[in-house]
Amino acid sequence: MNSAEELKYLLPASVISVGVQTNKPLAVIKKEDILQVAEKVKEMGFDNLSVITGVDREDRIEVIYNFFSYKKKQNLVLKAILDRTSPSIDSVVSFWKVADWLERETYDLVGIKFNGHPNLKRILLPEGWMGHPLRKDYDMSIEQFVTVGEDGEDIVSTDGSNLLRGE
Amino acid sequence: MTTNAYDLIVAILSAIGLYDMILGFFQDIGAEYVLRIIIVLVVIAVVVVFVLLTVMFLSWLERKMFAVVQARYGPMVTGPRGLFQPIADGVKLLGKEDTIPAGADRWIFTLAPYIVFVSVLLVFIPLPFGKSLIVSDLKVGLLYIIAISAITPISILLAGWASNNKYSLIGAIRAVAQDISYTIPLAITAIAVVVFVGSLSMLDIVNAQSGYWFGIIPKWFIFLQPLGFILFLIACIAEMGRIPFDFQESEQELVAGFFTEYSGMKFAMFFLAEYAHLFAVSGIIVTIFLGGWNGPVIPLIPIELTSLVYFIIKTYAVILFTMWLRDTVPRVRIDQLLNLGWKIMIPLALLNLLVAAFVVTAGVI
Amino acid sequence: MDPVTIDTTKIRTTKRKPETALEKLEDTGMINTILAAKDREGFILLTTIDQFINWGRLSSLWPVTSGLACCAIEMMAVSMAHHDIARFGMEVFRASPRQADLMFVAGTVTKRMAPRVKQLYEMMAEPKWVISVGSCANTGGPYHESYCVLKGVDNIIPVDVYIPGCPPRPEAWLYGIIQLRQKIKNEGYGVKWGLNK
Amino acid sequence: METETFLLNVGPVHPATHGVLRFKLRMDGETIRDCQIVVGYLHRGTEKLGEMKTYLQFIPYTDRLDYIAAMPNNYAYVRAVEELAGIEVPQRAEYIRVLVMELNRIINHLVMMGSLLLDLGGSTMIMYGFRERENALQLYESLCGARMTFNYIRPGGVREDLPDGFIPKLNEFIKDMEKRIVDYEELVNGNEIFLMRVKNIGVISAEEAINCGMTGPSMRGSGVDYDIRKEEPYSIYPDLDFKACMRREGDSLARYLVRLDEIRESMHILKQIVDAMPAGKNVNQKYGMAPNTGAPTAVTSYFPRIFTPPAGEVYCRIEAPKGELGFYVASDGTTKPYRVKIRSPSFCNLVALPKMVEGLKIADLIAVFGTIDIVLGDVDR
Repeated sequence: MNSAEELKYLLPASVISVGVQTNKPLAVIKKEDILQVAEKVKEMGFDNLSVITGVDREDRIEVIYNFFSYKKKQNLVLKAILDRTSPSIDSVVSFWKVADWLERETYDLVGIKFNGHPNLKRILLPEGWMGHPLRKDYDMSIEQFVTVGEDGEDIVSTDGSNLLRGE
Repeated sequence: MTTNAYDLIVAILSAIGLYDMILGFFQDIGAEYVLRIIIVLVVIAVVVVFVLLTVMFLSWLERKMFAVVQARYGPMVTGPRGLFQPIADGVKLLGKEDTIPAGADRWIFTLAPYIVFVSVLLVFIPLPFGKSLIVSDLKVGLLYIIAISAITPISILLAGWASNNKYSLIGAIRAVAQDISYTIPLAITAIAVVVFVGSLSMLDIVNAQSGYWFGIIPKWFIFLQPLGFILFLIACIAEMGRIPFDFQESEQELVAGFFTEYSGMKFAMFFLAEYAHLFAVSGIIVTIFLGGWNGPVIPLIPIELTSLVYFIIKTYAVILFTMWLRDTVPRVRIDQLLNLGWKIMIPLALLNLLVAAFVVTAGVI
Repeated sequence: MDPVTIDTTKIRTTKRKPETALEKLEDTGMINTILAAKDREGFILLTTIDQFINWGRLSSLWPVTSGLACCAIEMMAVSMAHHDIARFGMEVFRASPRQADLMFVAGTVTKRMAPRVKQLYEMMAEPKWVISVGSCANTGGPYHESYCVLKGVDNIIPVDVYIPGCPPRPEAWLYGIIQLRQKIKNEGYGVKWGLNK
Repeated sequence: METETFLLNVGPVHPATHGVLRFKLRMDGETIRDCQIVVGYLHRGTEKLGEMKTYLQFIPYTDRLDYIAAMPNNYAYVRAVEELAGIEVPQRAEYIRVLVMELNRIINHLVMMGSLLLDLGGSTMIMYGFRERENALQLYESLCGARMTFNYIRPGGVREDLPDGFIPKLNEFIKDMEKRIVDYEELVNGNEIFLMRVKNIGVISAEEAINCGMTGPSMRGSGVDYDIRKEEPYSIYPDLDFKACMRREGDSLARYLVRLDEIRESMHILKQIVDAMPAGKNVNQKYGMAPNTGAPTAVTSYFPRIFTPPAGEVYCRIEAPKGELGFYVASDGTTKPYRVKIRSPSFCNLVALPKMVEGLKIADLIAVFGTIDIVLGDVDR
């Protein structure tokens, strides 16, 4: 029994299906039960949250968690499916601290809201950036510019005249 | 018998038979004091030019030494082996825009670098470069040097405060904390030497170190007070603010420390002051502990010349040591430095003084 | 207005009244005594001062410590033992832009970094030069299509020398530095006033 | 005593931030009360570019993530693609790949050691580190023509076979390094001031390190005996004899020493590879390039012009010099990846930093930050 099946056995109501992500056990879970699942996963010994990935599948948004257990040397992949218009899922920061930045990054680039995150702000792009670049419908033709305000924080605008050199 | 540079100039002029003529001319117009002023000005000019040339050479030497330790060549293109590099730096810095930050205190900002430089130059007054080669042999020479050195942190604080920059201010506060905690062991160790000599005059200190024990060991205070020498050396390096104690300008923490906002000629002043300070302090270490200008007397060559050579050689030995130190060790932390200063150096310096006083009182030497 | 026909023979023969100081000197014939060598036609005093100041400037280019991306590693490599820009007196990397003369824009200038790069440039004291290093700083390079990369640092600050490469080899850096030295050599007040060519 | 705290902004252009990172520090005099890290000044949109380029075109972009050690980036991405498309790799190619990756590990650790010492004020070590790095780069140059951004590892193998005289030069390099590493120990490890600065600074426990997502040498400095090369072996690592270097103290010194030991281990691995290098093709016939004859004609590539791995997704991770480097690649059966996600070690290692430096002096921030060993290209991507 691999770790995904074990999870399915422990939480039959939360796990929708079990599969593989190219030789790593994968469990598709209900997005409402993420906290419950996270608690169970942590109990199972998965102490390392490797990465959180958000994928825009055009009709839905997938969020994928890759776990690893240093004790058992096992992998586990969780996948939750969110609706595309307002993707949101509960934050797992309380279980894994690294999720703090990983979730912020996913929010920044894919636009998934993590409820209960202590500081859900953009991390790689400046605050105020329009759109989430890794969405498939992100408009690359809009040029956005960043200037620095009095307090040293970034100000985003589509007008680069303050920044660009005049002739 | 000449005692200082003024007398030496008079003696030289007399020897070639010009002095009486010049003196006569000035006596005729009833302005003898003008001649004295002129001679003093000549002495000052010679010292300042000598110091500035040394400073330029030192900045080249440091870069070259740095390069040699790091398996590089260092400056090569500007002049033979890059020897004109300091001149190029000077020309460039002279022509550079002099920025004053918007929130700065303009007067203090402008004043601070000059105070630093002048206070360093003043240290050279009682420093004997050689026999008779001394601007003025003050009776309180050592005290004077310690007192003048204490001006530097004040001007650094001025610079840091006036810059209106947090890095500058932190650097300045560090410099003050460092200087206060290291001037004390510095002074106490110096007193231990004064106990032996019985005088604060630099000339007396040098004269006390002439001669040999058992015919071979020179009577330098480094052999009498090895602990005192080490303490004095560490305290001096800390006072100069060089690695491993360069907190005031530690680049990786505070960008450029107290002179972060300075550019052009004002920055050059700090730059010059740093190397002038290095030279002055090395000279003081040599004078107090390494026998000053004392050395074997060579017949036929005037002692004024040989003593100057001995002094320069010894001073450069100390300078090269501090440069070598800079190349090889990292920087300590500010609280570790203060711990070292207050908890180790000061008790040891007091112990050193106690032993010195005991030895002198008991009349062993 | 009617087109003006120019009688070239007339222009050649007519002697204009001397106006500038240089022309007056030429008129009196004194110019030959104080002119510099023929290949450097100019006012000898200004030429000499210019040459001296430019020599000082080009011999002590202190770069500001600012690496942006990949090229910054090659910037370190250039200043290290093998390539050693210290030979030009350039190893004095100043962390404070006030004391620096030269900025290497070494790496990708992102939209977010662009205002900071501009600010850094503005903080530097005149005279100052900029070398744009690597494809990213020159044009955007491999990241030209990216949504958050500035397409060339010359959009925001004037650039003196461009060094291509991704990242440029240290030899290319050295060549770029030599080009900049050449450029500085031909600057000066004399040039500005039209006295030196 | 109550004192007023003030905000100190370090970066994005600052000598100690190794690039364009920014710390917002709340300072109480010299003591850090709160540290906030602002990243993203080098965000270049690599992941979006991954969706816009074909599988082969994206390999050069991976070079520019961790630009100090680019080979492992190449490898991690290529391996993800290989797993996705089920491409076989010849044994010789795997040996060459591990060879270049371990060489890169040495380079990375040399640069890290040098910049740590530079940040602490000792500027000589970095010169020595870069001197040896330059020798290694010459090896790379003979291999693929590039110094830093190699674009060398390709699906199915490596771009070109080892050139003539590579192995003797490598042996020379290893022999030289063995002597040099003793010098480094003498210069650095025995230095009292260095020990004063890094001992018991920035201590982090094993549990905390794991929870904060630390990986690689930084985590092994805290006493977690875990190395992906050992525990989840890939490539030819199962055949090699090496050990995961580990220290228990969890302070800056431990993290530094782990890296010093790793240089030794990597040299040990290199020696084994040199001895056991098999003959054969350097690339899977279907995907390789025609041997370069030196003629100035275009190089013929056998790589399929339309390369479409089957639809699916894969997360592949390796032990890069800085920690766990993972590539998530999703394919929808077209010529371009549907989604590329990079799990970069530097990004995750930074999460723990604010906790590690709280209550320390500003000078310690640099001592701790230097031993975490990040590269901004890897953090911001």
